[in-house]
Amino acid sequence: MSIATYTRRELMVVAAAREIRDGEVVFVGMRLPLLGFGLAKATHAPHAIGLFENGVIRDRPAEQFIYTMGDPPNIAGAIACLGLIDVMSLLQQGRVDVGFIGGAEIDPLGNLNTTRTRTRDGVVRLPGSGGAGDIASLAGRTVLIMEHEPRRFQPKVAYVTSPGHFPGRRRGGPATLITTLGVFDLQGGMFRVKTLHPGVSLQEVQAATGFALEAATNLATTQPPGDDELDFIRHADPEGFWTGDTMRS
Amino acid sequence: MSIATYTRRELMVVAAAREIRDGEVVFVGMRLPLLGFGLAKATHAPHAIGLFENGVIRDRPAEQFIYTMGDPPNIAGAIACLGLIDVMSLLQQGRVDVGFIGGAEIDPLGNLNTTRTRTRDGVVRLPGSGGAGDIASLAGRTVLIMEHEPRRFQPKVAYVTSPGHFPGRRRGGPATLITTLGVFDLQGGMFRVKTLHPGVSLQEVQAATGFALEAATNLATTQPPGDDELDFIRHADPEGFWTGDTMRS
Amino acid sequence: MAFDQLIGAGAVARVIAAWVGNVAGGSGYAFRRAFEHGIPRPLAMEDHSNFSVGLALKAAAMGVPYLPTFTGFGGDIVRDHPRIRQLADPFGGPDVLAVGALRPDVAIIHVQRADRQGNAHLWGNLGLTVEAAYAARRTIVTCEEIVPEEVIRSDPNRTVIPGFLVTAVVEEPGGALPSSVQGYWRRDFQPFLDYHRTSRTVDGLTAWLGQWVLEIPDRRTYLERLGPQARERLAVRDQRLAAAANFAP
Amino acid sequence: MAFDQLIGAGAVARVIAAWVGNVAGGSGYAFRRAFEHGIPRPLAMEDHSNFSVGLALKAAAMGVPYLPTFTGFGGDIVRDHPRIRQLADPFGGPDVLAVGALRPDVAIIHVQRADRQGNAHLWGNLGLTVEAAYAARRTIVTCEEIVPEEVIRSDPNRTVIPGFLVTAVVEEPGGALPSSVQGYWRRDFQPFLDYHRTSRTVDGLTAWLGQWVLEIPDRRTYLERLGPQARERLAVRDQRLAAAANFAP
Repeated sequence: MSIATYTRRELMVVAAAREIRDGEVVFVGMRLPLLGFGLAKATHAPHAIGLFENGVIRDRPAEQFIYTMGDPPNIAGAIACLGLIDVMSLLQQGRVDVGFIGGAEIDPLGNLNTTRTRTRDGVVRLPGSGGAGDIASLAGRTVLIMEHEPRRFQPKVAYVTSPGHFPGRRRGGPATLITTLGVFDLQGGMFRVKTLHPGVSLQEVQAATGFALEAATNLATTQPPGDDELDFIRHADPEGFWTGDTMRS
Repeated sequence: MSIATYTRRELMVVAAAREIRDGEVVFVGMRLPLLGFGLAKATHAPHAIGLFENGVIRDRPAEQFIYTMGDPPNIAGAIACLGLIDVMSLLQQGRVDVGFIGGAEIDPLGNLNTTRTRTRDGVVRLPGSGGAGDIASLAGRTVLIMEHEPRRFQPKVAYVTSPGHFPGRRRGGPATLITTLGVFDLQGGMFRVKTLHPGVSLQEVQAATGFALEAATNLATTQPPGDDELDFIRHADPEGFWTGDTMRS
Repeated sequence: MAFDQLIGAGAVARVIAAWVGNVAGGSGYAFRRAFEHGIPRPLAMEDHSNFSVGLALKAAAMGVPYLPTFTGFGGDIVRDHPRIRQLADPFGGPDVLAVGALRPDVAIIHVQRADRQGNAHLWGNLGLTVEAAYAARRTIVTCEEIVPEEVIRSDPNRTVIPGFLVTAVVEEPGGALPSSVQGYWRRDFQPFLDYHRTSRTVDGLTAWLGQWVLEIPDRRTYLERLGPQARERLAVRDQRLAAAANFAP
Repeated sequence: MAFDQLIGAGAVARVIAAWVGNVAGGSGYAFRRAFEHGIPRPLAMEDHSNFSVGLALKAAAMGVPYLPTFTGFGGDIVRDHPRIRQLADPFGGPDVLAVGALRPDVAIIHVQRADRQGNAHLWGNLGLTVEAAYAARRTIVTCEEIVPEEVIRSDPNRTVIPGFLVTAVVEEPGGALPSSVQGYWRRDFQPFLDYHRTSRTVDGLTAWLGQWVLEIPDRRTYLERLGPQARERLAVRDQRLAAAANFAP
C-alpha cells in the first residue's frame, strides 16, 4: 500500500486508535481522537468506554457524523448523558485511563499551549483550554495530537494551557505524541521519536522541531492503515471533514 | 367550638400552617409540618413551595397518605425530584424562607437536641440530626415543634444537634416554637410566650418548662382550628396517625 | 431500619450517619442498645447531618479531599469531629467547615432497570443514591429488571450510573421491599411497625432476625412469608407514565 | 460563536470562559481582534479550563465561596488567577486549588418544555446548563413549548430547574438555532461556517451583524431568512422515544 492511498490525518487516526487498550475508559475529544476511538472500538478495543466533557458517555460511536460533542447524534444511543461536572469528577477521581488533547504549541516536557502566543506581529489569542487542561491534569495518561510545524515546537511554550510533565505531578502526564510526521514517546519527561510516518526522514522531523530530538538508532516506520481501518474512517468521515488533506483549523 | 372537638396536634398543625406566608419556599418535614404545609397551601398560602430533604420539590400536597418523604405518592406529581445535595444547596444558597424542625430537648436559645441525652439510668441515644441540623443552620428562619414536657425543656441541652441562636450566626435561627401547650416567640434569642392553647394556663406552661419564661401581661389564646381546617387535616391524616391524641414517637 | 437490623445482628462496629431509627416510630432499639450498653457489641458512632454526610460522599465522588459548607456552625456535631475542620475562606469571606471525603467500601443501590453492563436507570426518590454509587470503591446494582441495552440507551439522561463503575448487577424484583420502588412497589408499612415493636427486646430482635433473615434463603421465600397476598397488595398496577421525550437526532 | 458575536458587537467588557471560538473552525476572530487590538473595545479575559469554570458556577449553585480541585496544577491558567488559590488540605493530603464562586447576573437556558411557572424539562446535552441556572441571580428559561403543568409533573426527575428559581419563561420554538435541540432541531452547520468566514474582517462582521441580528425583529424572521426550506431541513421528524417510566405510586 503506497502513501498516496491515505492522508496523513487518516494515519494519525490509526495511530490514535492504537493508543487505546481494550476495556479502557477514554476521555474522547472531537476530530481525530473521536475517529480513533470509534476505530479502536471497531477493531482491537471493543470494550472501551468513551467520555465526553459535556457529560456524554458512549460505548459505541455516534450513528451519524457530528460537528460537536453536543450534537444530537452523540446523545442518541449514549449509555449516559450527565453534566460536565459529573464526567470531570470521574476524571478527577482517577477513573479515566487515557485522554486525547491537541495544541497549537508544544515544548519538550509535553506542555501544550492553546491560550495565547506571541509572533513578530504581536500577541495572538487562541481559543483557550476547553477541557484540555483538565484532561492533561487528571487523566491516567494523555495522548497528544499536533500538526508538526517548526513554529509549533518550541523550547518553551508561551503559555502552559495543558500541563505536561512537571515536578510534583500526582498522576498521568503525556505518554505519546502523534503528529503529522511521526509518533513520539513522552513518558516520564522524555521526548523521543518512536516511529516515523512512511516517507518521512528523521532529518525532516528534526527540521520541523524547534528543539533537539532523541531517537533510537533503528527507527521503525508507523504502521500504515489497513483497508478495514480506512473503510471505517471513510465511513465515519465521508467528506473528509477532519481527515482530508486540507486542515480545517 | 370546644377544645374537645380537636386534638392538640391538630391545633399544632394549624399553628404551623399560620407560620407559612404565601409564596414562601418551605423546607417541609414529615408529620405535623407536612400537614401544616398542605393546610397553608389550601388556605392562605396557595403559592408556597415545599422542599423535602430527599430532593423532592412540590407545589401541592401528595395525593395519598405518606409515611416517609420518599414514598411514591410524594414523588408522583412533584414539580421536581432531585437529589439531597441539590435541595440542600438551595438551602445553603439562602433560597429557603422557612424550615420546620422538631426535637427531643430544647433550651432557651432554641438549641434542639435529637442526638443523645443523659438520664438517671445513663446515656440515652436518640436517632440523630437527619436534616434538622441543616435546616437549623441554613434556613431563613425556623419554626420548632415540640412536645411540652418538663424533661424536654432544659436550661442547657445535653447536645446541640440543631443550633439555635448563637453569636456570629450568619442567617436565620429559630423564629417560633409551637408546643402542645402554646406558641412561643424565639426571635433574636428571646423565649417569650406568644399565645397559650385554649384551656392552658401560664402556670401550667411554666411548670412544664425547665427555665423561666417571659410572657406578655395580656396573653392571647391560640386561635383554634376552624371547621375547614379540621376537614383538611382529617382528610390528609384520616386515621389520626400523626394528629391523634396518642403520640407515636 | 436496615441500619438497626445490621447493628442488632452484631454486624456493625462503626456507624457513620445522620439518622439511625425507624420511620415507623423514631427510635432504633438495637442501635440504642449497642450505643448505650454495648449490646451485642460496642458501637463507634460518627454523627452527621444529612447534608454533611452527603457532602462527605460527594467529595469522594468528585475526587477531592473535602467540600466546604456552612452547615453545622453553632452545633455540637461539628465540634471535635474527625471528618470536619473549620477553615478560613481564602477569598476573605467568613470561615467555612470542610467535610472530609467518605469513600464506602461497597455501595448497594436498587434501581428499576439496568442492562447487563450495569448501566442503570433510576427514577423517583434519589436522596444520596447517586453520590454513594460514585463514591464507593465497589458498587453493586440490584434491579427490578435486567433490560436489553437499547432500553437504557433510549434515555441516557435517566442513567444514574454508567456500567463501568459497577462491580455487579443483580436482577432481584422486590429487592427493596419492604421499602417502595417508584412504579413497581408500594411501601409495606406493617414490617416497619412489627420490627419496631419486636426489636424492643434482645429476645424479640433475635426472634425477628431468625424469622426474617436467617431462615430466609432467597427473596422469593421473603415474599411468600410476607403473606399470600403480598404481591397483590404491594405491586403497583397503575400506570402514570412520564411524558414522552424524543431523543431522535 | 455567541461569545464571539457579542464581543464583535461591542457588548462585552469582560469574558470569563474556558474556550472562545467557533465549533466550525477554531478561532473566534472578533474575540481575537478585541483581545489583540482592543477592537471594537478592550477586553478583559479571565481564562479557565472547562472544569474550573464549571466548579466556579457549581460553588455559587451550592452557596459556598469556593470548591476545591486538583485540576490546573503545573499550568499557567491557575497562576496569579483572580479566582483560584492554592490551599493546604486540612486533612494532611496534598494541596488543593480553591476555585472561587462565580455568580452570573443572568443565565439564559433553552429547554424543550416548561410550564407557566418555569418548571423546566431538559434532555440531551447538559454541559453546565443546570449549574448556570442555579448559580445565576436571575434565570430566564426559553423553551420549545409551554406545556400544561401535568406534563412536567408526570416526570419530576426530568425537571432540571424548579420554577421558583426562574425569573421569566419564554416560548420560542427554534430559540437555540443554529444550535441543536435534542428531539426538536438539528444543528444548522452552515451559519457556523458562514460566520467564521465572514467575521474574519470587521467589515464582514458588521455586515453579518446587520443581516443576522440588527435587521431581525423576531425569531420568525430569522427562520425565514435561513431559507424557505429551513424548517423542513432542520426540524426533527423522527421519533426515538425514551423508554416508558412509570411514576404511579
